[in-house]
Amino acid sequence: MARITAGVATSHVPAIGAAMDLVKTAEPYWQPVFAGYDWSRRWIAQEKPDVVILVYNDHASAFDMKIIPTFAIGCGERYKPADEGWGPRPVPDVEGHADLAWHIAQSLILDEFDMTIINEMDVDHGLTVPMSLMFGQPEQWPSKVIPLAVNVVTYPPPSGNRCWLLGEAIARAVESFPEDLNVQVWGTGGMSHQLQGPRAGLINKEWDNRFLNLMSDDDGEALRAISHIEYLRETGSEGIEMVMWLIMRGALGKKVRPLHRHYHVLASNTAVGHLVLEPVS
Amino acid sequence: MARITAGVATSHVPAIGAAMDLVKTAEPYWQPVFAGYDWSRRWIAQEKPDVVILVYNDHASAFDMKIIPTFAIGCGERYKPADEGWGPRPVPDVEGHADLAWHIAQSLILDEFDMTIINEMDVDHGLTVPMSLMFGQPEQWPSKVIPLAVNVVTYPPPSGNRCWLLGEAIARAVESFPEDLNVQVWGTGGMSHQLQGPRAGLINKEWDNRFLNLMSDDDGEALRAISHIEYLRETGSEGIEMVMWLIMRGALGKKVRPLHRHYHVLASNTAVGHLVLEPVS
Amino acid sequence: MSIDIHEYLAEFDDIPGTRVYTAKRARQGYWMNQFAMSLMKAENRERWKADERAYIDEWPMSEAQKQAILDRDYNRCLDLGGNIYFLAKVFSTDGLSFLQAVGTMTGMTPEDYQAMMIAGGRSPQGVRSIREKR
Amino acid sequence: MSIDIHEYLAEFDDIPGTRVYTAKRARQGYWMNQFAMSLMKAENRERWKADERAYIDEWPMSEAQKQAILDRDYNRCLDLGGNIYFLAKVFSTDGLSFLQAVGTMTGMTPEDYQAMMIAGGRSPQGVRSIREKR
Ligand SMILES: [Fe+3]
Ligand SMILES: [Fe+3]
Repeated sequence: MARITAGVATSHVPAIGAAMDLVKTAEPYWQPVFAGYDWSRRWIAQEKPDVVILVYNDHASAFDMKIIPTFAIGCGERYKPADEGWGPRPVPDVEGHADLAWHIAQSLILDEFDMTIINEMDVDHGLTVPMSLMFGQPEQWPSKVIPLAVNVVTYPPPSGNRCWLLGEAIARAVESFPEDLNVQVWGTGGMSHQLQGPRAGLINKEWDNRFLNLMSDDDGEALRAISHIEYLRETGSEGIEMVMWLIMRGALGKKVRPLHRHYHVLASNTAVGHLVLEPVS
Repeated sequence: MARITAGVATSHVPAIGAAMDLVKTAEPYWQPVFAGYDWSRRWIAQEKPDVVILVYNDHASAFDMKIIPTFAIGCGERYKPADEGWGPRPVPDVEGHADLAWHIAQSLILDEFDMTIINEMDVDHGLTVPMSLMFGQPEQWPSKVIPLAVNVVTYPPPSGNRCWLLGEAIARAVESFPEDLNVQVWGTGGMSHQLQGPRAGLINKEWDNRFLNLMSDDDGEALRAISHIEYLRETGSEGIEMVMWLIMRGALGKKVRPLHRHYHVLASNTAVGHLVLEPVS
Repeated sequence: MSIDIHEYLAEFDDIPGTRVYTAKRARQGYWMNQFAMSLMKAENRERWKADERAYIDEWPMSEAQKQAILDRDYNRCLDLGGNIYFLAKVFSTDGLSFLQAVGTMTGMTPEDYQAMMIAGGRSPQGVRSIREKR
Repeated sequence: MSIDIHEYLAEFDDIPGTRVYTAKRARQGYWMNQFAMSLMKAENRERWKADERAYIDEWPMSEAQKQAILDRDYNRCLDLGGNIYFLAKVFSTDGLSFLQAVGTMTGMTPEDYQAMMIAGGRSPQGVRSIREKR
């Protein structure tokens, strides 16, 4: 039986990927960003998850304005890094886990989630930067990945509550997969940042840290109730990405144990947040 | 305020479109198929709906295997008839109603339906054959259309219950649109038919008529509970399309008044069913 | 809701003479279906008609899948992961209607199939469930 | 749930210096965003760099939208329906980072914006709500 063994939350700032690709991680600006992932890299080297369900958003890479899926699950065999305007990132292709992905997709649809199934797409920094942060720069990614792309670009994105419920449904789906697999769920994006308009550059440490507290706590109710307008006002226009963390949190169940926490202002325009959580049954 | 004034259910058999396009409707084989729509054409000419929310399924025309949305709503300005292998049908382009469509799409997502928004696509016989049946062969379609494409090709399709709930949510969304619009909801596809394998040609009059009774009745519970396997066993592998009728039925509310009913075996491989229903508030 | 997906899928194998297009079939037939879909473009239909073998060889399909398509053996196509709405692009390109193409899968002659359909179609009696013989 | 969509959308206009990418903007900026997206292909980037005006004239955009892009006036682009993740393809093609491009929208000099960010970013104090002045 497949098991969800841990949840990871992390920012997915493109500049973090560029810093790694261009070997700048030891520079004073970048060093404290990456220092917070040292523990996590050691941890995940021991954990060796077979599959990561990687919740992220596409940043106008795989999906243009022709088609905007709210929840899209990648059921393909492999995904190439997208060319976001400066050529694809020099990282390995991402290997899918089509058996588990299709199982989850089918289960979610029966569970009344209106999933869009994707068989071919390129994956952008939203997916590859978390991989680089957690796994470093291997020749080949050590885990298979099920991409779960959430629309947080065109309004409205799904509610925080809906994201949480999707996480719960993913947990039920994983549990009913017969093969013995160590599965992690990652929620990516955030934390506070605004990439547009005169208010660009907004950072809200207090709010972000309250959110990290709530994520590490056993009471999800307060998280589920955060409205889109609150994310927008308090965390900048791109802080809305944090709804994706709730999919991961919902998948872990009621009680969690925080294993690791990292918060750093900032990378590029963004407050970097990172959590490793364990479900407590 | 926009109002849902009626619901229409109809089969969308491609051969019906071909019979109209090739001027065969008066032939003895086709005459009884079309006779059942005479009343409906007179009725709709008086009703003059501003917008039809047209629930149908794409038959591997707009969507290939790369992407399979469960619920896709067309928010574009216009749609061309698809080339399904014998050239596009000689019917007018379909004009969208982008204002209402985006309003519904936004409302549904806030209402926790995981919609896929579509801005460009071609529409196949699933959408154009019902238009032809209801409106005949005008130079221009007299109503605007919001295409709502449901996956019923790759398993699992959405449950009947989920379709019903979507219909209810569409009704709430239409009611909150400020412009005064006469809106109809059409559910298409079915009735019993199987287009594949040694069991092809299956027709189940008794089951179809029971379904027509339930659709015309005030108790939706029995409809919502019909499982996919029941559709498959009783109505053939393509009878599953009838889940789309439930979106229309859910949108009409608890009580309905049947205005017109037509059932004819058969057109091509398919039992033709057709209903016109009015909501009773 | 808590439908067991395994039970849900298992029931599909209990329907006589029917292949439900599940994930398993969708994955097996992926390129066969994508190939078929390509025939929605007039220029591809021309190339296909001019040299079927050359055109189909451009697609990463198994030899069995290619042969089933070239033979217009639609039951075999279904067995190898084809879906009827995708395959429809192949028989539409041949100028066949759904009625003509669908009949070829039943083991009946075209005349017998047409006659059965005009007489009201195939009864569900006895073809609902293999296990329950009803 | 019964969130009123009109109230939901109206609140977005109460955030200082921020354009939320709603349906209204998505519709207005449709082709500007699709144009920007086309720069994900290396061959399109080459054509764009060789003759920006000729390339942009291939797209059904308003003259104001074209000019805003040619001027790299990203606030104006946002006003005309652009979305920052689409527009990112334009500034990435120019070799600008998000940090550099984003700063141009704030009315600050690049040095001042960078300095503000290194000092911990812009405080939310006073820029949460126009109406409530908080
Ligand atoms: Fe992001
Ligand atoms: Fe159909």
